[in-house]
Amino acid sequence: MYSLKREAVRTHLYPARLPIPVLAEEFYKMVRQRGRSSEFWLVLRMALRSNPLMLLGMIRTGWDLIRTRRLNLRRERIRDTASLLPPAPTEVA
Amino acid sequence: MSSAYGYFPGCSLKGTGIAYEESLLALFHLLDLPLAELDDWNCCGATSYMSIDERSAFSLSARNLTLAQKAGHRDLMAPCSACYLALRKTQDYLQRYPKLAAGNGALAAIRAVRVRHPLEIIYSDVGLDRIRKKVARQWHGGRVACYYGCQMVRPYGEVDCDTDPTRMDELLRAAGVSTVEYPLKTKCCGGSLTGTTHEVGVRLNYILLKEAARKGAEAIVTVCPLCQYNLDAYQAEIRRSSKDPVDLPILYFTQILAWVLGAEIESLGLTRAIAGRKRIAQWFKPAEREAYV
Amino acid sequence: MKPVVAFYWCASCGGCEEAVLDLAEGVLNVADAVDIVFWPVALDFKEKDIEAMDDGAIAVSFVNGAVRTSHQLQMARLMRRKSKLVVAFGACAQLGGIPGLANLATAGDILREVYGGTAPELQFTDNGHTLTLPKLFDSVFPLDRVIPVDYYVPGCPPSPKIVSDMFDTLWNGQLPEPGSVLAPDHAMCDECPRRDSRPQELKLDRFHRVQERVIDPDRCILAQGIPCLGPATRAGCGSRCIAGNMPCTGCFGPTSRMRDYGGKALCSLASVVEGNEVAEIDRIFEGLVDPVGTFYRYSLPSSFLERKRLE
Amino acid sequence: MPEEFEPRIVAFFCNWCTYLAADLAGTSRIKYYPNAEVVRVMCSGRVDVQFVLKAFAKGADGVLIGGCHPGDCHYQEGNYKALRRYRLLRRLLRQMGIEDERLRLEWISAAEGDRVRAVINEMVETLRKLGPLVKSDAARAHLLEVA
Amino acid sequence: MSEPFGPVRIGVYICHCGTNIAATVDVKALAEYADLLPNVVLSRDYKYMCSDPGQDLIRQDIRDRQLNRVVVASCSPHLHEHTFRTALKVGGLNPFYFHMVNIREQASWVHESRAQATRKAKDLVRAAVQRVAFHQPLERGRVAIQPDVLIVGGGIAGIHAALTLANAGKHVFLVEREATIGGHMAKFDKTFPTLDCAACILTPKMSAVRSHPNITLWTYSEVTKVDGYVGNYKATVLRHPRFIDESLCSGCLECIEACVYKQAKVNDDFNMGLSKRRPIYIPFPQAVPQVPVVDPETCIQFKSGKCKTTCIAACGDRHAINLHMEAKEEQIEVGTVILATGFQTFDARRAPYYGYGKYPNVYTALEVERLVNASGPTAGEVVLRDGRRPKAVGIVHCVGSRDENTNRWCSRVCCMYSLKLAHLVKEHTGAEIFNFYIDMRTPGKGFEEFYQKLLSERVHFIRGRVAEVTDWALDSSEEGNLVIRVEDTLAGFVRRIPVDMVVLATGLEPHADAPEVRRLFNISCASEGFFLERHPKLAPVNTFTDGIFLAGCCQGPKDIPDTVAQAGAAAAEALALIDAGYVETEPNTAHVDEERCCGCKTCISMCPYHAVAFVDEIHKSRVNEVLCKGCGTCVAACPSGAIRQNLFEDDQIFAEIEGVLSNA
Repeated sequence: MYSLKREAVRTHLYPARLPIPVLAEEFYKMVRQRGRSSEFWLVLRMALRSNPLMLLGMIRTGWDLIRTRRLNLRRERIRDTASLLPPAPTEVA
Repeated sequence: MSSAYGYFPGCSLKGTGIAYEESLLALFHLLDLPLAELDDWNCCGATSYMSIDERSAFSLSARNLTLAQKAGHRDLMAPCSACYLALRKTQDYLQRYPKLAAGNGALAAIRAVRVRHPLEIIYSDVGLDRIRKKVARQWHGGRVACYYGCQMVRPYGEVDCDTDPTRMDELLRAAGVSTVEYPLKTKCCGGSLTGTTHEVGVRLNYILLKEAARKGAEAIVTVCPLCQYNLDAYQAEIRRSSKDPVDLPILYFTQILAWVLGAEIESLGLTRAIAGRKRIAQWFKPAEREAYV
Repeated sequence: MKPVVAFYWCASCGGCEEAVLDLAEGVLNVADAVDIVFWPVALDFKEKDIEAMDDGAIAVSFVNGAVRTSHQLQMARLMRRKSKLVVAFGACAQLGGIPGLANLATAGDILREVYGGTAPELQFTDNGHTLTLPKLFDSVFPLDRVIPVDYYVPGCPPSPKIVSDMFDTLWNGQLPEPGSVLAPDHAMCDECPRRDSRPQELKLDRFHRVQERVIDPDRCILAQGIPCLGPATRAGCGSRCIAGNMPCTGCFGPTSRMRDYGGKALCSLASVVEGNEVAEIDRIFEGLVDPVGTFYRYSLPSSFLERKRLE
Repeated sequence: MPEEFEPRIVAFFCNWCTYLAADLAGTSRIKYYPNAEVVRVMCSGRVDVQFVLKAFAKGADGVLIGGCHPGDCHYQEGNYKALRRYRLLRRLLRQMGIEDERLRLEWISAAEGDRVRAVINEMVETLRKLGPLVKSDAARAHLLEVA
Repeated sequence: MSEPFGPVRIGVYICHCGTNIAATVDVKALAEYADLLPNVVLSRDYKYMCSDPGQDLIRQDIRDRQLNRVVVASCSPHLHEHTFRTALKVGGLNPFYFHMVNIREQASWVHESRAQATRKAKDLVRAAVQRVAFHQPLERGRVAIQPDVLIVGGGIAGIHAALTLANAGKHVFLVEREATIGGHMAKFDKTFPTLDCAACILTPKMSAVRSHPNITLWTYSEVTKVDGYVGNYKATVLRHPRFIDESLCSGCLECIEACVYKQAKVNDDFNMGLSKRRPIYIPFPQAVPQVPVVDPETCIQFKSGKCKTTCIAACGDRHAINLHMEAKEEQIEVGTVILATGFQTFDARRAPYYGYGKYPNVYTALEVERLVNASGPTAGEVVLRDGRRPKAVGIVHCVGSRDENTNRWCSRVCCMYSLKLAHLVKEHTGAEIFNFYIDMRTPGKGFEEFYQKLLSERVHFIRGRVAEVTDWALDSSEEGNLVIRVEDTLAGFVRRIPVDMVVLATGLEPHADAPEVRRLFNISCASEGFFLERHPKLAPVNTFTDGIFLAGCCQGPKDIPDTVAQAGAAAAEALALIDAGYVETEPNTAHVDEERCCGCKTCISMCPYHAVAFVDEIHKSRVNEVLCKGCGTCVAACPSGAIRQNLFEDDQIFAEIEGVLSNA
């Protein structure tokens, strides 16, 4: 199943600005660079890249989260980001 | 070898799911189960990462497993269903296809560490009897629907039966909480769909909420930050679109258990709920007016 | 004229030489009957005297002891050349015998054990004289492993009866089939004075070593939990050990229907123990401290495996 | 040891369980290593310790004995006799410098065709690691040096 | 070696088995190789050695080339050893101058590399050639066959086999665990595809069993012990007390009416718990024997001892009721045994996603069989537990069949009985019927036609494995209904079908205690747990234990026609043995070389059959060749090698070992 999805993402086999692959890509970047995902920034980036208007729809939820102190604005990262990179294919036995 | 359970919070428990972490820590403290958060843990990669680059997705989780093994943990606990599955799946795949593990020396760690979910830890390592004995507060709240979601039970069925899980019900009943038969207990909450293809995601949650209400549940109890968030965050929107007066508290099983076992109410993050706040306020009464059993 | 005979000993303890003398006055009849041309232990003949003889000049050579050194090998071949008949005399010549247990080690191990680091030099020259030591083989061999053998006389040592019977057969009787063992071909249990005391349904739940208990002199020794190889060992010894209240350790070797004495004996003994669980079975066999020493005490070099595996 | 070493295994299979399991493996076309060659006996209780020693002496790198599961022996108890002999023989072989892995006793029922594959393949792989029973030609030659 | 007929002359025959062997083993090379082996005078390869021409080859060569030993390299000796031995015999050679090499099951079918398979085949043939040189001529012994037959299980299989044998004049002991014979079939209403009523065809056979002079019927009984061997089995039958004397009871059933329980309180197993019975009861009206049973678990007299025992009063001077009756054991001697122990249905609780036990209106097929049955709990009314009449019924196929998580095999009968139930339920209720199937399997006479008939009756067929049965209603239309969620693989989308009754077509599986029964009779089970037949095609009712035969579902799922056919076959096999009067035994027995025996008695404790005895007069052991089953354990145990086993002589086995390894 993932192979299909990956293939689809790789070959952009989906309607322009479809948020799902965008989310995946943004998530991938973020985690690859920082080792952790930060929900707020992730959603923000996704929305900006796919369809900024969707942010309007999110205002209410966003407010609820702030109200209940569940929105973490910090951009999390781990110390040892170097160790995130997978072994180079050459190392594969 | 450390006696403490390795604790892998996952990103959500530091954000929208913070109440889960709070109540989880409180509960484990009450049951004197030592926890040690994994130092410098990284994101599990969830499903999205998998859909870009499988190999590095595995190496992400492999890193966490390796950390756990270096820290000398026999068990690595992941409260978030997505994290649990990502870690467990990595373990499974790397054992089945050792080539994947090449280079990051993960195989040893893979074998050494057991990936576990708190629900199963409390069910197996603590057990129903000890829960019954430790009950400190009588539950005056309403009947609840136990919602297990999909990732925790499938495909591995190690936390609980993959088709008909019952352990959360058993634990809550042991704690004096009455639960309803909930046919949708292992259906999907939509995951990230609420953020991407919003309508689909919200519809799924509407179905879950409505059926719970129809079965006479006055709250839904969850085991996963994302399930909790999805069910919790969009009820107002659902009320508007469906004209259905849904307003169900969406709790973590750790919140109810910890309360029944006598935890400080403040420590349970109950005020972080979006929906059903009134009910929550009624059910979880402050300490002085408590009837001890 | 009297038949010419020779006695020679390879790797042996000398007990077999004694066995001949054990004939008591019988030995005199032997001495009268034959003309002994070579008997290092008793008479002063030299190797060169034999070499000087024509091939086949000796009617019978009685060789006891196993073959362990290059010199013994050379002598065995010499005796073969000079003799019409060669008799492997005693357990060592027939099966390898007690010295054969050295096959659990190598020559190197043994020299290290005995001389510490400094193995003796094989050649040593001192003002013109050169002394040569024979080479010590890594393994001990039964006689028939190095030369063809006509007859075997079992026992450690052969019993007087067996020996006198041997002389009768060789001089008076007509010769049996070459390669045969000059002893009865059934197991010694048959002759055992205690045979009737063996229970029909024998089941052993532990083993003892002889020094561990007082053996009831009237009961089957195996039934008392002490490994007795009587059931597997060729008869003819006159059950002297049993008479001495000691178990049979198998010096008379296999019957004609066994191919690996120790293997067969083990197979049989293991069949009569109790226990269907691995743990219990192992517990019982702990009593058999030294399986090789128990089942191959006299026959390791003539077993299928011949010796401990060489690295 | 050389890469191309292929162990030789002599397998004594009882007629009623393990031999039938091998037949089942055949009819199910289950593929396994061709290193084991089967000698059929009626019961694992017929396997004389001499047979095993003979096989090792003649160049087998491993010996496999297959019988019915405990309690299932077609002759009621033969497999227990086999088990007792096996346990003692193992200790003797150790003294003779032969590793435990080279002699295996396995219970394989007529229904366990796949177990035949599993056991034989596993044993072959173990023996490949262990190498040949007679380590070097030197060792082989030694016994012949005098003969 | 010394030889009665001069030197050893071996003929080697390599079978191609069509391509089964030839495809993977180089048969030509193998034959050429064999030709060069010592004592081999000729070596041939042939397409099918087991065929007549193949066997003729052997016969001619024995005559023309004076062969005195034969080796055939083909399939498993379990398949054709007998065939080839017979060929030798016809060819005028003692049949035991033969050895068979298995290069199919042990080479061509299990190895991929042609080179390796051929190499192995060579080793095996070489071993056989060396072995056969040591073979000796042997005579088969004969064992008389006791003509009585024991049949275990009184379902349709046991009943049919019993009647067949009894009509042939043989005496049959029919042992049934339940209180009545009839088995599962007695619970059915109609049978597919002909829809004739099960009772009408079964009950006459049942009463025939009861009244037949040659049949001893023991219901409520179990076989607890079996000794002996083909022709001479000794069995112990435990007869549980039914507390009513069968010889005195007239079957008036007044005792049941008289029971102090005014209305029945106990779950009626025969009706799958859909109705109640009294502590004293008869399983169903046509039960055989027509004798009630008292269930001590629930009878007041047994529990408190304070019952008015109105039943005894009702029985009056017949005195058939004896509440002090005790279990008793019967010892019987029979020559052959037919196992017809049947099956159990899959426990639907093991598939929780189908809601059995959770939703009252989810039924198993067997329960519905009782519902539609005129003599069932509802007198044939198909009503739900709440008394409603179903308007829409879903039948879920393959519950506990063709499923990795439960049972992997196809239970063979479910498709057809589902069709039958669909038809009957529609007939009784006029409800909409939905069949949910993976594949429709209707291989049988008139089966496909029956399927077509159902299609024309507008029964719905939805192709797809049902995901779950739930009471989760998506909208008001589904309220109060059960919803069947399924992917319609023909329409290509997921459907939700609201119904008010669900029928689970539960599969067939071996009895939970099949392993014990198997041990009792010393036979094997196949991997799924059904009893293992000697050969799936050539000996489907035989087992590997001579004189023990299989009939019906204990050997594997099958429908009534197949069961009856197999029961007949089993009866015929038994008859063949009985009428022959004797069997020839394998001569692979052990014997003591008394010259050599030293009387150490080691062998005595080796033999579980007491075939080896110690003769005090001569102080030697002796083997009773009739009792000896030929395992050879005593041979291996004899310390001085005085015991030998025919066909498995030390010489032969050592030769084989050396042969296998002699190129090592």
